[in-house]
Amino acid sequence: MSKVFKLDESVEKSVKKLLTFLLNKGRIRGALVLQKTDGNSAVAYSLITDADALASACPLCPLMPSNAASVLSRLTLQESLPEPLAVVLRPCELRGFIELVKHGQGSLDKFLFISSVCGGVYPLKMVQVDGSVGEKLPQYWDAVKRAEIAPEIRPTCRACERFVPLGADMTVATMGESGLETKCTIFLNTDKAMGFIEGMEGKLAEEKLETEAIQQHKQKRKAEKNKLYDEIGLEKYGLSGMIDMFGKCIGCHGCSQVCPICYCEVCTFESRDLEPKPAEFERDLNKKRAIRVPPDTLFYHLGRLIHVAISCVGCGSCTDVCPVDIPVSSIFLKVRESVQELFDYVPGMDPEEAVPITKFETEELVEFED
Amino acid sequence: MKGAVIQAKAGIADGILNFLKEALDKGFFDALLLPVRVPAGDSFSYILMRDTSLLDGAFPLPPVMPVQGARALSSLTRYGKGTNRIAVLMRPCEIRAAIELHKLDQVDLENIFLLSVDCPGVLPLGDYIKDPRKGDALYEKVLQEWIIRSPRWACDICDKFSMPHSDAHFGILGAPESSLFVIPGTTKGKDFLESLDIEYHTSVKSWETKVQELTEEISKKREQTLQALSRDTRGPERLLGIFSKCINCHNCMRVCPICYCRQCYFDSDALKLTPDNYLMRAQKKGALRFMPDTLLFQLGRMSHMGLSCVSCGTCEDACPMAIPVSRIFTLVADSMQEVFDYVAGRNPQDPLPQIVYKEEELKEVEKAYIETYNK
Amino acid sequence: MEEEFKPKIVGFLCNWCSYAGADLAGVSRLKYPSTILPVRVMCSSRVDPLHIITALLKGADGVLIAGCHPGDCHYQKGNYHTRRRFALLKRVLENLGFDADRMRLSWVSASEGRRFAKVVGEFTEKIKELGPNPCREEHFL
Amino acid sequence: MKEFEPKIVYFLCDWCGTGGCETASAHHLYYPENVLISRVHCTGSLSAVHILRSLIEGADGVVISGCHPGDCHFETGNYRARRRVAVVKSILETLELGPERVWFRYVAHGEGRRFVDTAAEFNDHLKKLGPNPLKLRRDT
Amino acid sequence: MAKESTVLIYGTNLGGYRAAYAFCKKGYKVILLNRGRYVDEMKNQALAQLPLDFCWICGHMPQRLFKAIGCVTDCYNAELLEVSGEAGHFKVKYRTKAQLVNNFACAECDQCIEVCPVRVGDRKAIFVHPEAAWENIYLIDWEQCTRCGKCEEICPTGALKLERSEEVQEMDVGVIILAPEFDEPIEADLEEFGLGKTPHVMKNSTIARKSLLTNFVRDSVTLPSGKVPQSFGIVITPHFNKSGIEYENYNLSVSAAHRAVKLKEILPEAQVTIFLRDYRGFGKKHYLWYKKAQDAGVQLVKTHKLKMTPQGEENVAIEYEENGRGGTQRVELAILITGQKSPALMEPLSRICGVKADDRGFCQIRPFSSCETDVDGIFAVGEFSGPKGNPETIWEGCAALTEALKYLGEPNFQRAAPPPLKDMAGERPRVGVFICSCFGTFNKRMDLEVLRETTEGLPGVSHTEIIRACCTPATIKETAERIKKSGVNRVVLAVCTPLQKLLKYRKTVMMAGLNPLLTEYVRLREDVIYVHKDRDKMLTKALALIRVGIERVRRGAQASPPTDAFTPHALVIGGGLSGLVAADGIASNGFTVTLVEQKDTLGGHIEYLWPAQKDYVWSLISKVESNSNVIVYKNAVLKETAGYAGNFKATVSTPDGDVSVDTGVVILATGAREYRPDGFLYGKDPRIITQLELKERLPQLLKAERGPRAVAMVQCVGSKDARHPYCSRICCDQALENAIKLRQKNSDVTIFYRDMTSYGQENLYKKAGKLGVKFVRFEDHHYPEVRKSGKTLEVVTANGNKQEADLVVLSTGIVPDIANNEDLSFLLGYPLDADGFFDSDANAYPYEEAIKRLTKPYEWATNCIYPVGLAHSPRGFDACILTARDAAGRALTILGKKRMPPPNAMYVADVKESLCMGCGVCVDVCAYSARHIDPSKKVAVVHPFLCDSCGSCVAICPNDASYLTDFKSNQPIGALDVLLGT
Repeated sequence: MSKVFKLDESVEKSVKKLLTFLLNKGRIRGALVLQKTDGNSAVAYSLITDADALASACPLCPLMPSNAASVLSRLTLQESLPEPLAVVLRPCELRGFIELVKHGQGSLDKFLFISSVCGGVYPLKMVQVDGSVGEKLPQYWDAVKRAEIAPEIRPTCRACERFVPLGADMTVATMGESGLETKCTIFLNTDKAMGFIEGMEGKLAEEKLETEAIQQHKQKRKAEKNKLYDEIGLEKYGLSGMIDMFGKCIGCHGCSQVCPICYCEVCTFESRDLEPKPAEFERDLNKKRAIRVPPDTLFYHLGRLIHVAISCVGCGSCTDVCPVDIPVSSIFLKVRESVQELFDYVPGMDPEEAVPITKFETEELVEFED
Repeated sequence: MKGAVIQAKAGIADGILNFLKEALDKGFFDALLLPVRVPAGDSFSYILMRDTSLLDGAFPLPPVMPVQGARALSSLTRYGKGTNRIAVLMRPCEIRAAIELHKLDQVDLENIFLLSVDCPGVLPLGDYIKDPRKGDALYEKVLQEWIIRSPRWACDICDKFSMPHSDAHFGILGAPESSLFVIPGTTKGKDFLESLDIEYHTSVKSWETKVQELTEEISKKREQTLQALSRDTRGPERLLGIFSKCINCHNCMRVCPICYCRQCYFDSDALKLTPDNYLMRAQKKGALRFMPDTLLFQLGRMSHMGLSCVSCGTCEDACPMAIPVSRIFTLVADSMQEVFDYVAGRNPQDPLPQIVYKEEELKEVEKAYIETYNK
Repeated sequence: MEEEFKPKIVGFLCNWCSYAGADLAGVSRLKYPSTILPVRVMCSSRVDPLHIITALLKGADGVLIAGCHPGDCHYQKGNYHTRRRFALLKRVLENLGFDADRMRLSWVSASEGRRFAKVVGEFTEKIKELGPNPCREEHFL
Repeated sequence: MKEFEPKIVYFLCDWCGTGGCETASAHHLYYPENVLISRVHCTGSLSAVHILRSLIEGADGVVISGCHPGDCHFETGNYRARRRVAVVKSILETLELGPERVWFRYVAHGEGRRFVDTAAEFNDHLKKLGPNPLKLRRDT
Repeated sequence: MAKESTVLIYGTNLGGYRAAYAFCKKGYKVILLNRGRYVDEMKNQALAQLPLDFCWICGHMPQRLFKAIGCVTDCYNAELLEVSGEAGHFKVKYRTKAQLVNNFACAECDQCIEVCPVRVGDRKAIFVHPEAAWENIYLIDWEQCTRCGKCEEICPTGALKLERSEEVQEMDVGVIILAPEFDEPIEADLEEFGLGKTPHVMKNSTIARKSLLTNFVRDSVTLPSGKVPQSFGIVITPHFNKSGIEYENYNLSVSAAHRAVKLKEILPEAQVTIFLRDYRGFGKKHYLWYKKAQDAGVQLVKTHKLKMTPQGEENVAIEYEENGRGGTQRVELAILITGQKSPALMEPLSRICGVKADDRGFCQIRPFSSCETDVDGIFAVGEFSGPKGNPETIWEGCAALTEALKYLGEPNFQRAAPPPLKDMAGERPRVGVFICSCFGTFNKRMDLEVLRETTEGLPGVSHTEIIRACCTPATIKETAERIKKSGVNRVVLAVCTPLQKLLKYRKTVMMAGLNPLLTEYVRLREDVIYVHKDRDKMLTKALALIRVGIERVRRGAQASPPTDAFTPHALVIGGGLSGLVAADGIASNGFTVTLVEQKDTLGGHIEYLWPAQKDYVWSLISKVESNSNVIVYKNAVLKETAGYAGNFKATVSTPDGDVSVDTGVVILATGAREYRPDGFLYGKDPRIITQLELKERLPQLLKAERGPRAVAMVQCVGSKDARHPYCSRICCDQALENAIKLRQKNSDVTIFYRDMTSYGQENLYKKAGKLGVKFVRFEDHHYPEVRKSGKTLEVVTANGNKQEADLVVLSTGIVPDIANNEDLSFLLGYPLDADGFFDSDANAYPYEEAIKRLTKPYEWATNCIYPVGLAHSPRGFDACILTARDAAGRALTILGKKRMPPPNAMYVADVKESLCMGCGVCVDVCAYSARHIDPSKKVAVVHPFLCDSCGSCVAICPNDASYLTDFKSNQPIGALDVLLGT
């Protein structure tokens, strides 16, 4: 059983109320939450310092315009926060940030992490048509209430089994919560969280986070995942399959730009060293008689996979931004699961845990030696 | 203007490819660079080929522009010319971008033979990817009846769809039945035709007339469209209504042929600041959007590449949020280039406006001094 | 008549053990197939998985990474890192349906000339079974 | 109601621009306090991005002053600055983001009066224009 | 006995300053005797002479420079009393009187003005000099001053002394350079033009001075009545000065044209007329201003006679006459472009040191020397030796070095090594903010303590403090100690005028062991205290500015000044007069020279010269050829070049194969060609010849019983025409000399001319006139026609005037050797001007000879390639020598240096290789040729010692690859954010 804080308003309103309280009390310098943008139906993360501006915030909106991990890294890359900041983010985003912190790309200091049991998000492309997300919201929350998988959410989310946050200070319960229009349960996972809400109107109680509904939902997700694996059927792919998959890649590298794990200043696949020089082009041309220009499409994707597979949190941003609809994140999902299993590693679980590729055991992986 | 007439019995593509095949066989070039359908059949990719075995899958005018040709050419020649003489078949906007990149030393044209072709435009990439077969069928129609312009915005109002500053141009418009014009544009182009024993003294008046007619028609349309567009985008309200959807993936910049930087200024250290900076800025307005600097990225990118923008529309194709990037950039680029009487890609001899200046110019930029102001 | 397939194998050999092992094999006049193109690296941990992918995509039929035996690394721990990276790479490629058998990690010490010959021999046979690397003919990489 | 006080960034080159400002000071010529000075080595080193940044991050207007044509301490920097300002103004004009909020005026070392006049004149000009709508937006 | 090494410079004309700088750089101590009361008092007059109204020399060149170098002793109110001894061993006696307010010690705190009890009009008895607008010069009105001593009492720095010590000093010096400033005509000299009699006549220099603070605007020409004149007459007075005491400095025509154009700019409707005899804008590109004035609608009246009569309170009548035709114009304002007088100082100086005056009253220079007087070891530079233009004056400054080194001993000055700087790499920024109170005066106008307290809480700040000051030796030391004690590793100094005092501030932080790149100077006084009134708003603004400083230093990174080796060798291309002089100047002062000549003989166009000149060139040739420091390649050309300024690698193709030459500087002395006439029946009749042909034939002609009966000369053949729009400078003098000689043989000589531009040879013009040489003017492009009428030749003007002639002499001009120049231009990457000559600093902007560029502290502006003589522009024999000696002098100041720091110390541009795309836009915009693309890596490379850190390359670079060490991309952005943050 864990400590919970109960509020008598809808989930979204409660979270906003909490943030307003924290801001007004001066416990936080600001709140980083999703906010509606003016003039269209998109949302964006916003660093809100003025409680009035929270009016247009939509903390739990099922969209992920940018991965909060990247946002937080940008914020604390050079220095840690001078004063506390509350962040409302999704489990995968939090895990992503913890991975980034492990790589020295940010600092966890003074953050108050508020996460929620995640029902998944809609594809970003849905925002292209104004208003369509708004229309879908009732059915989304309805599905969450019933611990169902909401229709039309991204395949990555459908197949995500880690929808219960790890490492958040507060967790907003949603999945299977039948009354989420009228009340809200917030799990207080840390002492820090307790300190922050002190004095706020609401009810303290104890409850269990991993409810039956959540367990069942996990099963559903697992089934979805297996379905997805069957759909993409990677293991049968091989070289020609990969070329079929990535052949249409236009080299925009948007997947790497939005990936929370790809933190490099300049991607190695865009670096001077890996740019082929005229002599190399000619050597390859002489050998093969025909080459793709610019070359190294497959190399980029395989290489990036090697670089991020261990830390990939399966947020799905890469698929969202791909202009030619390559299911990048589904491919990554399959591969990273296998890799993370190999090293028995869950990215973003524990900030203290080293990334497997930086350490080793003397007795391990003998099956890879010949 | 004069040119040659070549056979294209089995269609335009076939005519061009046969012609190129012959040139390659005769050894005028060592290799060809042109779009080829990828194995999965759902897109096209530039392929540099030494022999003609892959030529069957080649498309002189593919229905989409997944990679801007100038980018491909830049990848190939950024570090200088190779020993191979390469013929490159590209659309006019790709050629214009290549010329801009040449001015920026990102393309070496010395061993490159630029071939252009009348372009009816392409289909929006996203639409095509969703259903390539439908796209192919649609484009087949576009190619046959030139009057139907592409549904893609940038192409729909492109009035520079014909001969750019290329070495030789394939004229489709106004060409006799089952044939094409080949029009040399430079001495290199003339040498080429001569080496193939092709007489190029036929008048291409019919092509010129057609091109001119169509150019005028489209120019008019372009003007109207841009005016309408301008009404819809002007002012902070409207503009931010459009740009605030941006998620900072920078796809637009990555696919832009002119944005040649390895790392964009807007991804660089310049804008990576300390938390106190972000908090201060948030405090000022009550909130600060994150990722920040979206508008700065857009406007700043305009200021960096607008003078060379060829309005090819690739940026818009790549935008996952369907922001009309290309439209806004075209709008701005047109007026920027007008300030310096410059047309991106018009001529390799025109210097880039940002690296030259005149002592006497732009008087209007200076604010005249009201001498007795304080009195 | 079809020519017999002669595999091309890139061998990343660590300077201290495996390269010396290969030397010893040579000095001892041990016969092993001339399929291997040795690349000397100071330590097997210098081999970036990207190097291996590069070799494979550029058409190498096989890639051999050879270093000191676990515990014997000249740089103390380098080969343990190599093993993890190799495992990572292999797992990734396996998942994508690639012939992960085209790469091999072996420990060969400086005194194991015979082992080196054997590793190369075995690996060559394995590659022969797999046939030529299809990447060699692939234009769309 | 408090009168609107525009926030102005005045970019001065390190030579004539700064000199003009110093001359003004030597003669105790006054100008509005809301004109904030930002020095750059040469107007030619002022990037378009800096002008845009100022307008987005809170300035109601930007003035740029450097050496007169032909007088650039660095030979030709001011000609390049003029082209760059033309570029920025063209962007702002096309998108109607307030091209009139950017002024470019030469000020020489001895021209303290001219510097002060420019500051005051621009201040009044901006008061008439009102606050820069860009700086009020949270979603930039 | 060892020769003395110290150099005495008397006077502060531009040549004197230039010489001082050159000797300093070469390592010699210099005593500078300033006749003025303050630093630039006498130099200030140049303002009046320049057509430019406002900016020059970037304000404080001499002041800043000399203080920085530290090897100049400045003396004020100085007078040279006695000179004895000989070259290399002079003994000089001079009197100096301390300044009332020592400019260098003064903190400019204004307290003296505040306490002064004497009010004089709108100022006090002690006041800031209004005309030296660019600096705070405190002067005391000695007449009104009561000597109450309050100011001296309150002066915190001891800079103010009412009791001034007057000293007579004796010194041993090696050489003496006379550089007194020119004498301006006074009101009495200009009486005939009505100056002083009516407000409708004004001197151009007065307008220039009135234009200070605003530049040239309507106000500058407004009449006392408040009316803005609508008609202007601009008169170049030396042309019409009957008393003949004014001489024309060749800037004057350009000044007039410039003023006219400016008038048209501010008053487009006004009627503007220039009255002049001849247009003499014959500096490089000056001709452009003639056209510009015409295009602007300015009327140009060329006349030989002019009379000005004030018409009551209304206007001035200008009557003019030319060849019997004339008219009258009434103008509301007549602007006088004045020249200069022969120096009054000539007489005392000739008494003191034995220098002689020439027949005009200027100091005489010995033949073929550029500035050496008749007395060994005494040199005269600038307007002291004749009326001249700014480039000449400045060239003479450097030429003096070339000529004087032989009299001097070993260099006797070495710059002190900078204090060691602490290594702060890797430390977290700890910023200290030090706020100057200017000896407590700032407190009165602003609450410094509040400012300090607010600053204390800012991010990154670890120490704040109010300091007394940081601009006097004592306070500099004190502040440095405080910085050290505070333990900070970044410093923001909130002080005053960084532009003037920057070096003091840098010294302060360096004394504290800090790298100047980790410090920032905020101008609390200039940006806040002196210019605002509202105390609250002042605090806000001060805080914003300090925050900018903090933000910038937080992101600063230390760097040490890069240095570069310098090849001590000179390559001279061209073995004509200029090339020989340059090679001789460098080689005889101890450096090796390679001289490359295209032909098989040295000497260039020796055949065109007068006998004495020929002898001089012959002697030069033998001197150069016998000098072991010089390697001469004949029949040789430059084939290839690589490297960059200071370290060129040239390949010279010689008859014996290619030779490679490593050189620090390149001197382009490739000369030019005589124009071969096209038309005028030239070549169709033996009686039609050029001036040079006449010159060759002259001895023969003069020997004959009687000369040709009638000779017609046509000027400007191949000059100032459509194809060659420039003036060739030599043809008028040649024509006049030949005409006089022929006239003395009783020939009738008629000269058809457009403008007689006998610059510096007024006497010839006058003499020819007196002897009865006829002058017939033609206008613009209406050249007279040469016809054959039976056996006789006729010269017919456009309006039908006929002149019979036995001999027609065409005064042909000079044309560049375009093909050769283009080749060299390509090889060296050195630009040509529009006329095909080599471009140079001396013509950077047409309306004036770019004085500030020439006096720029750094030699690098020319990229270590110096075009001289005719390769640079058409000029006469002596002027060719002068440019060559100037180039040699400039080269000598740098050739001796083994390691050169960049001009701006550690403030240089650099490139992040990993990001650079090698697009080359930065190379294109660099005005200093300080960049190139490394072709092997395809990245831009900076030569730090050519870089003047302007930042043009940074702004043009679309990504973040190019940066300045003190202006990294995130510094300005962060700074802007905090500037606007509050």
